[in-house]
Amino acid sequence: METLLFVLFGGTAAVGALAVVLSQNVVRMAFYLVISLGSTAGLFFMLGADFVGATQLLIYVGGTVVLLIFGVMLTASGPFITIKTAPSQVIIASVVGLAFFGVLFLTVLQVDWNANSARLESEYSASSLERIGYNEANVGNTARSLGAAFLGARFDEDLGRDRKELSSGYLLPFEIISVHLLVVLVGAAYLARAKRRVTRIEEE
Amino acid sequence: MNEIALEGYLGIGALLFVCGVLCMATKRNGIGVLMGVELVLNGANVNFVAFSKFGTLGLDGQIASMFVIVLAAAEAAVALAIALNFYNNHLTIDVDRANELKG
Amino acid sequence: MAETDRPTTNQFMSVEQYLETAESLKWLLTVAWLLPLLGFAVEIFGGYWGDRHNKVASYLAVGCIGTGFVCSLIALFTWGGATHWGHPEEAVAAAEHDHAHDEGHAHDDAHAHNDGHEHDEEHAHAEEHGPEHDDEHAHHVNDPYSAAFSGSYYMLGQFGDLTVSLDYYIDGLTIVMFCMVTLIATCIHVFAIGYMSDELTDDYEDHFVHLPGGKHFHRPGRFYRFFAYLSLFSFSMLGLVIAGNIFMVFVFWELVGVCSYLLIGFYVERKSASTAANKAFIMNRVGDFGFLIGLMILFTSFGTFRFANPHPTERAVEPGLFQMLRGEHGDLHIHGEGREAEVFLTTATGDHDKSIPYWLLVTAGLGIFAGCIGKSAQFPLQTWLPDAMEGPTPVSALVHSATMVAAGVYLAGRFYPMFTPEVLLVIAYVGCITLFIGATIAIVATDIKRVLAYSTISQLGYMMLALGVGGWVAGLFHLITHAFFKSLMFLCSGSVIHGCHHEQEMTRMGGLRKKMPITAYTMLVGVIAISGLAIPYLTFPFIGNIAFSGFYSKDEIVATALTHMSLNPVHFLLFLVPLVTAGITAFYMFRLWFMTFAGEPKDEHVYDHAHESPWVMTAPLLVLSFFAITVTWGMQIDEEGHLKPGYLVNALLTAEPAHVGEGLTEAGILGLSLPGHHAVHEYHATAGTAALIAAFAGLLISYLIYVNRAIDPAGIARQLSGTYNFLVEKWQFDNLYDAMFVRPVHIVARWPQAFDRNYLDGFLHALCRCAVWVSKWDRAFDERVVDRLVNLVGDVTFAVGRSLTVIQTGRLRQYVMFIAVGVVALFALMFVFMPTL
Amino acid sequence: MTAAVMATTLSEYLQTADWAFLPLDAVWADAAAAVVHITLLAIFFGLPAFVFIWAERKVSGRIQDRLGPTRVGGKFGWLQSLADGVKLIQKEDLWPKAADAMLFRVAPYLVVVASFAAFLVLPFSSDWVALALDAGLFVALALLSLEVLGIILAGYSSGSKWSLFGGMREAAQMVSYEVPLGITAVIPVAIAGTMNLGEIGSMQSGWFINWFLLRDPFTFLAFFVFFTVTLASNKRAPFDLAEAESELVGGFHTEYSGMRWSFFFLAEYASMWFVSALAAILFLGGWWTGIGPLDAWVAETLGGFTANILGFVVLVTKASVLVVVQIWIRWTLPRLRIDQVMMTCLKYLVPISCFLFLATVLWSLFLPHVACFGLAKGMGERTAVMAAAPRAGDLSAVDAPAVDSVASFSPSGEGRR
Repeated sequence: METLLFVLFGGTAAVGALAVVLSQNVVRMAFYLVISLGSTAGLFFMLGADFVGATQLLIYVGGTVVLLIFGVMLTASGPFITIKTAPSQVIIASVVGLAFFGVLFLTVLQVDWNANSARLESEYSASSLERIGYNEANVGNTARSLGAAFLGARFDEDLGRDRKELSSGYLLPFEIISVHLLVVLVGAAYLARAKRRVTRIEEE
Repeated sequence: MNEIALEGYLGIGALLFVCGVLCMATKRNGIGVLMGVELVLNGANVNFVAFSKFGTLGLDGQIASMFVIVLAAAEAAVALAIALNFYNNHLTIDVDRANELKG
Repeated sequence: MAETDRPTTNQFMSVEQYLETAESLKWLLTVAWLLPLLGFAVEIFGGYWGDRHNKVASYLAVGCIGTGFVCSLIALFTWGGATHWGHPEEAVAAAEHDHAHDEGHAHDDAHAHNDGHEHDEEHAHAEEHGPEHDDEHAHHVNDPYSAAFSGSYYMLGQFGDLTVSLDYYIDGLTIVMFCMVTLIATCIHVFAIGYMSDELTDDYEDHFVHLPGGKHFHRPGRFYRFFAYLSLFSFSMLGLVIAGNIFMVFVFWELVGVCSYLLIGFYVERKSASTAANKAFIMNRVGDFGFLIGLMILFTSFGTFRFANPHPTERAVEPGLFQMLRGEHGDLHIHGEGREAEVFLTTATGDHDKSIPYWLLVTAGLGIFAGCIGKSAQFPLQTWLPDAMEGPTPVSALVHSATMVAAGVYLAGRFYPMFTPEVLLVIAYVGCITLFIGATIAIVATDIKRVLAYSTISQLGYMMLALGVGGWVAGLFHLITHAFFKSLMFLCSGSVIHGCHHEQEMTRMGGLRKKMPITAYTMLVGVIAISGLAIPYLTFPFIGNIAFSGFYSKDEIVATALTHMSLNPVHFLLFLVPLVTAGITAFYMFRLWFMTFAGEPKDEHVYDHAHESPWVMTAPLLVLSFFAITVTWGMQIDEEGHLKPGYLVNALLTAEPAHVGEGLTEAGILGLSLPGHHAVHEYHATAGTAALIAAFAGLLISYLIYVNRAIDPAGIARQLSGTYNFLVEKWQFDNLYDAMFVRPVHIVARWPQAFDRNYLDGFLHALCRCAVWVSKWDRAFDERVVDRLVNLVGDVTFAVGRSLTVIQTGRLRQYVMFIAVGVVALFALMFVFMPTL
Repeated sequence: MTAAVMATTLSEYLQTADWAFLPLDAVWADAAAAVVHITLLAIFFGLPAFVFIWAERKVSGRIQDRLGPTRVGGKFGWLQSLADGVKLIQKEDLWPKAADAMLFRVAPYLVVVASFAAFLVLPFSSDWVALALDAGLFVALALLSLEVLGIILAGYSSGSKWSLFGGMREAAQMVSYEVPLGITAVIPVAIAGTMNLGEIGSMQSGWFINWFLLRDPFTFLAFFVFFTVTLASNKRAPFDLAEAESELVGGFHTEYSGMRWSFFFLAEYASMWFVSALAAILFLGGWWTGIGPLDAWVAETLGGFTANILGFVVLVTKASVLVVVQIWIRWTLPRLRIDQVMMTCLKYLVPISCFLFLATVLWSLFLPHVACFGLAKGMGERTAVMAAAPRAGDLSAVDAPAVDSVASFSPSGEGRR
């Protein structure tokens, strides 16, 4: 069952991504991107990260891609303008891309991940598998733990042990990001504002 | 039934990543380049979340991916604003035309 | 006695009360000390770009120092309330009255305590106050926390054993000095508002600076600057007084020197003023050299700079200099004889594990005293003081009464426990010589301020003499009284100079008392006070004798000197010279007054333009004259000729070092005997009478010469022309120093100059030519080889960069591709070269 | 493993029960459970559309003083939608030459899928929910926001400027209105301390005074803001600029016809019902009748299943009333201009919702025991009812310690176990 789902989501994501690369039409690219990202969200759900998946859907698919399509609409001179890439570049890119993917995939296959994680756990003596909150994360209800972590309390690490003090979470990055978003908001509004021509009053 | 191990997710992540890079490298449309960036970030995200489950990252992986998503949205907004500005100045969105800085 | 109803609930000070008093005293005096600094900062930084017609700076300065005086006064009363005004016997009486049953106990306990633990460190902190040595002061010394409060403000740093910190040491002397300094400084500040008012201009014409073309020098007024300096001066002096360690004393000592330099050279454009400032500064450095030597010796041997234990209520943590050197009775622990003699020191452990050779102690004392010589213008460094008259008159008043010269005497008094009898003898002789030199020169001086300056030298000699012959209280007592009447007289002379439009020659004055009556009669008060005239043996209730302050202090000094002579007949000069000089003092002081204020005007021009000074100048005169009369309030000489100490003396007595009161017999290598209180009392009547007679004689002669004109002064000068010229030339000191130091240095300097000119310069010129020649070659090398190489490198770089621009297409996608290729290449390399991964 | 994606309870039952051909293998059990759930959801998804398309015509008819459909299916024409559907299926599937054929065909499916997927997390009663996610509300909003993609693609791919304008308007409007929608939806979340829709609903049991609507004046206002915003996000009048007939012919669906066109309407009415149900759950007490003893009595005497049915009926009623109100508004208010739409959102709704959010939080901080209109909280003795009401353990089968810890953080943490 899980394999089935993985093949479904993973395959869709991969095919979507490839389609994004191969497609020449920007709007179709956006559509394939939606497919790919949505499938990735499905992968996230499978990985027990339901909140991340939902965020992916809401922000990425619902927000960012809409924004991109919006941008396409605002910048395209005609409805189906495609800017073609030179064939030589396509060939070079495909060769390099294949090599790149091969390298990455080789790496993925070559590394003994279990041994690595075992080594890490023995080094840091914090077995992630024994963490209470962590195992619960598989169930898929990570919203509370994530929210608490953003607010500076790590239930997944702190509970179930005899620790008296909470380990620090991500409150500061969270706040920084919020300020960052505000800055982005203002900056984007400034950059994209309509340029008004100054009319000279004295000439009238 | 075979459990899908870490390698599968990492493979998907790698594929997304490479596709993103290729997208960035081949698309002449500025917005296509942006989409490539999104794909790259997404590939990284898949790795984060996969490690959060199979590796030692725990919740940290999910938190990192959350930050990535949020910052990607911010980046997209700014990049789009830049693209609009570029379009206002050049009446095209072809990134090859943005070569004023060539040596 | 003015005060009759003293609170009867006073007891011996408890530890809590002591701490409370210490805290309040500390803060009061600290405020009084730091306020002038604040004033200085504001004036110096806020003044110059302000309005030069504005008097704000002066008001600020007066406000600061006036508030300081109020604080000091409160401190005085706080201290007086806690220590019963140095009348411990009355406090004891009060305590006995209240605790009639405990009386025996308290007394016995106190005794037993002292006797039983004589060497216990518990009592180390009380040592300099001394145990009972005199019946009259038997009681207050029983109290371990009687009158001295010491502690530390802030530690500046610690370098190995050396601790440099800001300490304070507050006893009766400190507080009395504070009150005196702040009061006099306040008066002088107020006076200066009037005196310096012609500086309130943008265009001040200095009539004493002659430019070529017969013009005078013009400059903006410096009202602000003057008051800023005055504030700094006050701050430095107060810091010196409150200082709790000898290092801090040294720092403020130098600061006082700097301030005096700035103020004496206030009219910096006048050559005489700048020279005088330099002279004062440099001569002080000579003394300070000795001071530094003494400081080093003390630190090397004692390991501390502090006067006393900074935590007096705790068990002797780290004893100060005095506590280490002197035992509980103020005795030295001397072992050995002659050159091998050593003085053992009491350390924190209570053991005598440190020691200092006796001769080294003498050297240290002499070194410290060398500093005092410089600062207090003692023989042989006295010549700077008359020249210091170049400063504005308020400065002279301040320098001569409360601050600069007082610092030397104060230090000698403060450091008294460290002085061995040998040093004291040196002090006495130096003082003796100084007082005679000063007085004799004053006879022939005609500049009104110089007369006063020489009189200051002379009076300082008196103080040093008093300290030297064992009259600790007498010396410091005279310091206080002298400060009042000398500042009064200086301000009066300032008033005269101001009224006569900067005429300072007495020969051109005369009859001014009609024109400026307040100045004249306040001056008369000062003259009488310094001369020591009085009508003793005529006692009135509340007032005491009809006598001004100077009488009592001079009486004390002469009496002590007489006692000293009786104990050490060899040193008879130490009595005779001051006695004779007392007469001379009266003579030249009255000469001054008669020449200035009495008789007929000698210069019509000056007389016509003379006018009384404004109130802002005369009011301080009145205040000071009041204090010149009454500062000794409460003293009187009873029918037997015994002197009953007043409040001031009692206050000073509480701070008196332990070993002074009972005197010494056959002490030191020279076998010198110093008079104790008891001994001095025996000679009061005799000495007083002798001094009085001498003073009246001086007055009479002066009257005969300058009023009655029975004797022609010019005739005397002609007859004794050699002596007269000798005196006019100030005993040839300046010429002597010129011949001894300045000229030889000039001569010696000429040789190196010639060497310099003839040999060194030639060599250097040759060297330069050589260098120029070499550098020409170097330049050629540089241009042909180095530059070309550098250019080559640059060109190559440029060419490579130019060729590389092909790669930089500005195309985003290409860059991405480069990155991707680069990553792949890196991975490939990794796979190839790191196969074990 | 698949718990996050699949409903577990039914599948477990199928694996453990012992009758007929049961127990099943895990795979088949999962598949069977999925099929059952999907079928149920599809019914819940399609039925409202059918009913409300009919209702729309009837209501509009009444408002315009007409009768509306009267013939098909008897007296009220209640089978009109079915007839329409049959007609539309029969129509030829065609697309314009200028259109991007692939996107043109895919867009309606995207809309329907997004709308349908949102039903996954909607609890129909206290125990009836396909996915009891902790982030339920969040997922629901996320899935709803996908709908707009399909519409934009549809507008763009039609190759018609009317469609393009419609799509662009939709994009601008949706992106803007998601902000106040999110903020007003967060208000009940902040009160409840959870995003789990089941838990949010459970907290409003007992008397109607426990509904979040009546909690304090600000939630009262927040409900209306939420309702307004959902109107806009469903592009319902007066915010239906994307399909403004008077300007854009048919907006984004100008070029569509037949089954594909009907998919848009299916999705629209389904999401209308969905957001109404969401509003009911967030503010109007969800599946509780508002009469505490009645719920308790039903649960005690008739059992949990009956109680669930009652809850389902109550929720459907509440949501339907809201949908009717939406229809009512559509035929009452005139359409706004696009700039007015944007201004309404950015200048009014966003600040208002921010203010309401702040005020609600502050109310929770400073007046935690004062309900709206001066009524004391706990009047409905919610805790007693909740103790009595059987609540399936799996509803919040989450990490117990974490929940307890978080409970102390939430403003009204007493509502949970």
